[in-house]
Amino acid sequence: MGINVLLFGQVADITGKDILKIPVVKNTNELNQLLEKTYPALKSIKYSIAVNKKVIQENTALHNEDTVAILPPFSGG
Amino acid sequence: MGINVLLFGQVADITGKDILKIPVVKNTNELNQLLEKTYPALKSIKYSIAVNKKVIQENTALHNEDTVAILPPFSGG
Amino acid sequence: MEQKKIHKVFIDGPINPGFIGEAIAKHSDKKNIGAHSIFLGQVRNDRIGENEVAAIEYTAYREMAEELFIEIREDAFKNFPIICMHIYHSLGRVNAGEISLFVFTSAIHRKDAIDACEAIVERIKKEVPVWGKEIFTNENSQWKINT
Amino acid sequence: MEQKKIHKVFIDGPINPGFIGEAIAKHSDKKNIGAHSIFLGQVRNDRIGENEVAAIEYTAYREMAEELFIEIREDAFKNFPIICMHIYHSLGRVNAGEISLFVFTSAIHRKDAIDACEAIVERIKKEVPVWGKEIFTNENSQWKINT
Repeated sequence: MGINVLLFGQVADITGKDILKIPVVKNTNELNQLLEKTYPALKSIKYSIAVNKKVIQENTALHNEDTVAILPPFSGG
Repeated sequence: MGINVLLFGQVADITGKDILKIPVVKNTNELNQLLEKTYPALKSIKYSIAVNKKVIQENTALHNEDTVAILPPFSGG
Repeated sequence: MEQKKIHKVFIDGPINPGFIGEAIAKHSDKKNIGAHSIFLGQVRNDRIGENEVAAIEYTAYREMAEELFIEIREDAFKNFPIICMHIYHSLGRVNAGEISLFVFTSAIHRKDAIDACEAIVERIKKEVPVWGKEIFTNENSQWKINT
Repeated sequence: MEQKKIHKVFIDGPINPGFIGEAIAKHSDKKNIGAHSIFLGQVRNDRIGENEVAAIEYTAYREMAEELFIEIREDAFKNFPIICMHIYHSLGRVNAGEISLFVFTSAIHRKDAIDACEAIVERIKKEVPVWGKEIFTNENSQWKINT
């Protein structure tokens, strides 16, 4: 039961982990608040959020077993 | 004494040679007339003219030892 | 059709120039191709203050990246009359002077190959979840920011 | 500077993919390069009526072409912030599926390499006195017309 939160790049550096298992929260806004409360340094960086591998543009409902990824700015290529 | 006329591609096919030595003519218009009189098939194709390796856009004076090239449409690459 | 033969995009470590030559050679039996366009990303030894970049270490959100590479591929075939296309991207350490991205498009006419290649490179840089960490000669590091 | 090292542009026969790989590899010691753009022209087996193109035989007005390649090179360095550039063009017979043109530009940033490469290819097609004669499988031939 819960949500898988994947952490990459700078975000993984801040949290010290690359995956978090958290209880179900209602939506991505709530997840943000929870993460930024636990890791205040996240407030100072830009990141986007993917739910089940799709980048979301606005607050999105979350369900049990969803995978959310916290994505700092990309720098591939 | 004279002008070297270099012939390429389709133009060389028409004339059957790739170089002509001709007496000095006044300018490129005169050269054109001379060539098209000798090789009427030239009238039916598009070509540009280079004098001493520079493509010319208008009638250009010619002098002894000039090299003129008759250039059918390019198809390199 | 070529469109269906999807190879692995991610490569461990740098992309070898010999591999690029071989990829080109493989297209000699596709005799309707008139033009190839290739983009290569090479790791720069940028200087940042006192530091010099010795390498970039790439990580990715692989599952999401792989879905995006398929989408980019499908869109490229939809948007451009290309005959084939290939993308290779490094993961792990790539030293300065080595190649980390290889995008390869082929078409009947040059404009289509060139336009498709450029569009694919832009989408990769903007949309694909890959991160480069610049490793300095003194072994310090910082996360790269694409411009 | 690289700008001064001018190599021979014309190559007898096709351009070998292995040669392209080697040309790429030679740039690994230019560590300020971040992007390479490559254009390759490949001979197509076009069908014209009953005939199929087996090869193109290239001829050139060499002295004029070589002056133009120098001018194209100088203009490219003037118009684009590139680090280096190379052009190779085949003369003589190149079979369908083989490569006859290789344009290679390198820059710090991708846009400069891509834009320079495209501009160079367009100038070569438009300005350089090279002619391709299409040799058909039945050994007939016709002069190619660039589109």
